[in-house]
Amino acid sequence: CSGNKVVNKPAELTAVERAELQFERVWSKRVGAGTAGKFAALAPLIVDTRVFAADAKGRVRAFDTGAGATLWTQDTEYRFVAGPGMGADQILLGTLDGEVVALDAVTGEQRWRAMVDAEVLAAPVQDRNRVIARTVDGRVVGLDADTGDAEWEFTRTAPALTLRGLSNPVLRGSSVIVGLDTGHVVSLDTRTGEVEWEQLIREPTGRSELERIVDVDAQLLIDDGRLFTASYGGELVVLSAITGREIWRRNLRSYTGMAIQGDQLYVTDAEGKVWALDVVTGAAIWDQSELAFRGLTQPVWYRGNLIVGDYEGYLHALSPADGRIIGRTRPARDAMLTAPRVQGERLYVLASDGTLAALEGAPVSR
Amino acid sequence: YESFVIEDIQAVGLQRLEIGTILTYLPVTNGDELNDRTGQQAIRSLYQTGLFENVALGRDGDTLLIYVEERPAIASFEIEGNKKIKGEEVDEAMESAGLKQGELFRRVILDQVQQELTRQYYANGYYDVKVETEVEEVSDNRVSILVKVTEGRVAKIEQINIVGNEAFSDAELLDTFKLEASNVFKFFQRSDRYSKQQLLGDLEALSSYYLDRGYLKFNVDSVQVALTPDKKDIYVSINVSEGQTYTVSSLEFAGDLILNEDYLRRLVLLDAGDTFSRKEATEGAERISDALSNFGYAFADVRPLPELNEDDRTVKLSMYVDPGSRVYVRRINFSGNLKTQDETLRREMRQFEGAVFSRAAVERSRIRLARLAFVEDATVETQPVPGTDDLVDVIFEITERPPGSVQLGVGFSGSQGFLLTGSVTHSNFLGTGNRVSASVESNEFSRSIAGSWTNPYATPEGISRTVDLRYRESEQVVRFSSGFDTNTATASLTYGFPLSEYTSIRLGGGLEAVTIETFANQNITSNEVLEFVVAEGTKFYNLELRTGIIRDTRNRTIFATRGALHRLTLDLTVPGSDLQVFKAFYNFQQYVPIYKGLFGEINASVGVADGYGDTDLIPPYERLFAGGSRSVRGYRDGTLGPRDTPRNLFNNPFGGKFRIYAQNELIIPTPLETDNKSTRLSVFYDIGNVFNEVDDFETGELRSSYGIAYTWFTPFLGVLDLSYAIPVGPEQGDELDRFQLNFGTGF
Amino acid sequence: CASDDDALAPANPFRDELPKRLLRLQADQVYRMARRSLDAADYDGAIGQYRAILLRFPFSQYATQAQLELIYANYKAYAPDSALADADRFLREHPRHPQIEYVYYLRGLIHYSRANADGDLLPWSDSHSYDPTYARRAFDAFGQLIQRYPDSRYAPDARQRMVLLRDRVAQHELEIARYYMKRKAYVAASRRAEDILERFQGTSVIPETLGMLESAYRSLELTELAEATASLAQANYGAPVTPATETSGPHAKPEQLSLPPVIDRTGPETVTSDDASEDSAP
Amino acid sequence: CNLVYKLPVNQGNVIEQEQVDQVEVGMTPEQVEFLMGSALVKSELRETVRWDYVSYYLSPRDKELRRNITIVFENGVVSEIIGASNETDREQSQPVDPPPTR
Repeated sequence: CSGNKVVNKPAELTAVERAELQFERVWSKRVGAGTAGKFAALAPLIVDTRVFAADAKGRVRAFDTGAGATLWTQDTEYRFVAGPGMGADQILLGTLDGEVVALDAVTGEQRWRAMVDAEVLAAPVQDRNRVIARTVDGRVVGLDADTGDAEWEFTRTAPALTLRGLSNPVLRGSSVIVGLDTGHVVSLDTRTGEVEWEQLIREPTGRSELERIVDVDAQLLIDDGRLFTASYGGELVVLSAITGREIWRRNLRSYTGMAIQGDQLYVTDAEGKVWALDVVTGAAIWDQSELAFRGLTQPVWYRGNLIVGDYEGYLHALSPADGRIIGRTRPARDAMLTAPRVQGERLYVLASDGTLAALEGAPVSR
Repeated sequence: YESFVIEDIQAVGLQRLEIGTILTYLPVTNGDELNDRTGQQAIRSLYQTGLFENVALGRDGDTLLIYVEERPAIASFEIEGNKKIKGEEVDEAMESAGLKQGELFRRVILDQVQQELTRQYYANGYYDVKVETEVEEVSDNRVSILVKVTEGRVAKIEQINIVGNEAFSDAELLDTFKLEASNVFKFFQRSDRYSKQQLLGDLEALSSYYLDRGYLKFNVDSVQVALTPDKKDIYVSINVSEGQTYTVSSLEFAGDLILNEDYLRRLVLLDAGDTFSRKEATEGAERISDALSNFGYAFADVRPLPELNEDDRTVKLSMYVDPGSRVYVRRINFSGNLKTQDETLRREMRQFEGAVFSRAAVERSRIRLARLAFVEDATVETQPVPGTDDLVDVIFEITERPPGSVQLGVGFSGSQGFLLTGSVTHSNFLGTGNRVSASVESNEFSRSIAGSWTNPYATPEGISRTVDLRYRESEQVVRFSSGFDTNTATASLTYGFPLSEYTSIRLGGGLEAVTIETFANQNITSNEVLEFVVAEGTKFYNLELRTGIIRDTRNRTIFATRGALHRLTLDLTVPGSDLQVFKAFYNFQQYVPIYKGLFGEINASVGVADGYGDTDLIPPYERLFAGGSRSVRGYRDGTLGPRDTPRNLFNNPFGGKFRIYAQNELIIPTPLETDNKSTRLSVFYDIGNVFNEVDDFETGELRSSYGIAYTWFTPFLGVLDLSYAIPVGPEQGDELDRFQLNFGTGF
Repeated sequence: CASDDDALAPANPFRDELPKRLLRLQADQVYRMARRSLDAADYDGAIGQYRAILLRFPFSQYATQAQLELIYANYKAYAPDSALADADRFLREHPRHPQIEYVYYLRGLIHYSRANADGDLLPWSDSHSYDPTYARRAFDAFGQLIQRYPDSRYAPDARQRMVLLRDRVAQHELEIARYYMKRKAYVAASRRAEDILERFQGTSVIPETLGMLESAYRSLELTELAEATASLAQANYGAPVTPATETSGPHAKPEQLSLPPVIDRTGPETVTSDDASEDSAP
Repeated sequence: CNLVYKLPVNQGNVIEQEQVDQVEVGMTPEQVEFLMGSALVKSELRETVRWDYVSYYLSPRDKELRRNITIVFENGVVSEIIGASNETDREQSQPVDPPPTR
């Protein structure tokens, strides 16, 4: 192993021995040009029986969950890069030109557009009449949900070198919790933007700017009063969602996210290893490294199994007991930048080439 | 240990060094008392030498024992795996970390090396690099060090996104950037490599782009650089707020102006009503301080002070002038002149010692030095004299060009075929700046001996004197076989009188004795020659008057890049000579800067040679010829223009009385030597021809060609001209010569 | 291929150490070979061999002698830059070496040869009118020798050369002053002349400088200063001074010292250039 | 008429009458230097400390124009000013050709 060109080679896929889950594509549609080759945080949004998705060239489409019938298609000038996020009968999108755009959920018509002066790289969220969006320069802005007027702004200057991508703001009651690029997590009141609490997840250490990256880019997870967070600097920390007090922490580097089921927490780490941890203590139960460096997404719980997407458009099913790969399908040819979305028996994925697919997984009949 | 008086000092454990070395650095010697304090001092001073791994003191009776362990020397070190970053960059980094053969090895070197290499790779966008070091012990207290590098992939800039710009589009602004998003069409693109310094530079360029267009309130609010998790792509996003444009409400001058205000006002291109531009403001200030430094105020400080009025968005621009004290020149020094005498350089000075400093005079002096044939480049530096605030030394640093060109043996020129030549030209004889050249030639057609000596400073003011002696016998031909022999002997004395910095006039006289021999009977002499000989005879003694006026503003005599040369000369034989002939030439050379490093050179000439008074035919050897590398390339030397008769026998070029040609060259900056001081590559378009009489001129008859030419100022052979030309629509009968080579030719 | 961390590999007890004596013998042979090529003026060959000694036998006492003679070899091979670098390194590493005076003297010689190196090429030209910086560097190098080792055996020759160098620089200054007189730039000429009187006392140019200074002040109608200069000249040099044509002062070329001295302090056996006492059986 | 271009020779300090009038006996060397700049002719040859402000101009037609002002110092202050009064000094800084074209 002399100085080979690529330091971390993506693992080769091996055949699945005893598949227990097989997938069936229900319908598949195209949403414009997808991410146009650039990094983006575009993901499908499922609200009741409608699925919304957008591409990087300004096209937004809505489909019926049943057979994927197109409800409406809207072509705009915006360079969408995040969302859509769910609002009250409107969907919210972030653009590369520092704008937040609200479209009517039923007709797709634009309701309003707000200028927030920096790239909106996370899906905006809405709590009653407040839309909360965050920007790459470390700001969180509260907008009036009907007009888009700025109501409040929270600022923490971002470090010089960060990891591309932001974790989405997460609503809890009348607070919104945001994982910042400074390695902190903050809980703000949605109406006023006041800081309820702020907790340090990971202190930047190391000599070079690269070693000092501590972004909390992994999607935050709230489950029965506990807030699960992870920093790219190398810490996975569980806090109380109410007070922000730390419950337990262990070192594990992740920029994608986690899933929880029963007393097990499942997380994809930065090197593409999937871990199962004990929810109470954080101790590792098993880890699955056959998919190392394949750009894995956050794991999602689907009908008793774990599902992760990868950089070649595959979906892998893992057994929650020991992490064994028990199923695989390839709904698209191109990378999945965001995790699949689950609604009931259905799985929805949006790949970066614009493929939006609805799948159903069923146990393999013995 | 209790203290004692040192009787003797012994060293234990020395390998490479001697006891003498220790004694030099040891603060104590025989007879001193060794106690805790002096003991500590001794150990510390020995450590400070950096020569020893560890030092201990011991005692044997009254002898001080010094136990030393010399630091192992580094026997060898190599680096493997560093493909992308090699060469001096790495060696310098290693050396600065103390990793050099023969140096002493210290453990701290290992992480310095690791840190230094990692930093260099990060600086070049290799965010995925891994550097490991290994030390292996070799015989004789020496170690060899191995540094292993795994480079990984380089991170490329995927996207630079400017947010908040309305006045100018992203594309227009990104054009001013050196960094660029990676573009699949650009293969060896390096501008997509992220580097922090370069980004800072680009942000500077961005803000001056706005400030230069009046957006005084422009501000870069924040910049984010983000790396994708797979460390492959970099996204740069720049958030700006433009603000509004400002217009100039008034331009005033404050401080001690020295020069009158309207002269200064003309130097600043901003006035009431214009949109403010920072570039114009700073350049205006520079022009004022330059002007001041022409009157002795070398350290004038001129600053543009814009006062913003936010409500009506106007700027009151005041130029604050602080002239500082009037400065005098203490000494003028030259360095780098190994072969040139001091006076040869000092006489070119337009600035005197013990006199008021003038920037224009110093700059003019620098250009005059650079124009000397034996000087390749001249730079100047003005250093304040310490301890005074109004005295400066002016230091000229020159790089000498090989002055001489000795050329023996074989020469090659299109017209005369192979010629055995021996010529010596030395443009800086004995460092005195005199140009001396002597040449002997002999080939099929002619034998000649010539010598010339030019003293540019016959008088201190710069009147030049040139003495030129020439004897030439040429058989058969001036060109090919027009069938006559000539023997010419000339001696001339010409003076050059400077009229101003750029203009001088040429005045001189020359004696000429020519005999022509024709061979009418064996009909190998053409009719034209016979006609002349019948009319004018075969022996001529002429006294020639040489006049001319030259205006030369070029910044160098060889490979100039700026300025122009106009040279109008008239040589005529004085009435009473056997032949009344005059030759008038207008040569014009102009350098035209086109774009950044690219510039053009136009070399044109119009010449007339004719008889006057009772001579109406001019001698064949005085006729003018064209074609070849000096006039229209692509045509054989001297073959353009009328042919002699009878056609069937001769049909050789016979020259004409009127010649006109122009060589237009586009100089291409050669990547290997950007200041093209000794080489020059150009593409050219030549056009011209020779006509028997002035009124025979017809544009249709002009011949032209285009091609590529390379000139190289060789260390010993003088100027080498190489050209490949493609004639445009050559007429029937034209003799072509696409590839032409000339060297050893003087200039 | 994970390499262990950077702990030093343990010394290998079983690797056979070259017996010290055999090592020294090899060193001795290489040294004698180098010395032979040095004596035969094959300086490049000698340089190669000295470098070999330094590399392969860094701890033998030949290494120090090789370092010394390497300086001389580079000097004779017209490689002044590497000669100077080696000399400075030698001074730093062996400040108390018995031949240290020789190294200081050699440094002076190296600069001296460069000061009129071109002079030799064009013998008929007086070389002092070229770049004087090398002359100044040679002057300082010899100065260091005399200041540290006033009674060294090289001191007399060094002093003599310093006088000549100082005279050469003075002549260069005078030449500039003469030029300014020719151009009627009397203030420039007077300042240069005053500077020569101040810095180059005792050189051969003083008489002419005084004469020039006097005429410069007269042309500036500073008669009082002119008188003062004349009386000074009168006092020192008798008759009013006419510009000296032939510059007096030592012009003889000081004799060149040929070879570096032989080792006289070595290990047990002494090595002189001619016979090498045979070592006992290898 | 002598057409040949000869560089005018200008030497020494620029003396402005306005400054000269301000120099008084008793001033310290620094004060004089502030007013007149440093004197270019400061001879070491004599015991008395004396500064000569010399302004010399030789036109291309060999017409000489000069003015000398001598300031003598005794125990640290100006004791005598010679040649301060007479005709004013022409602003004789070198007639400079226009700044060289870029």
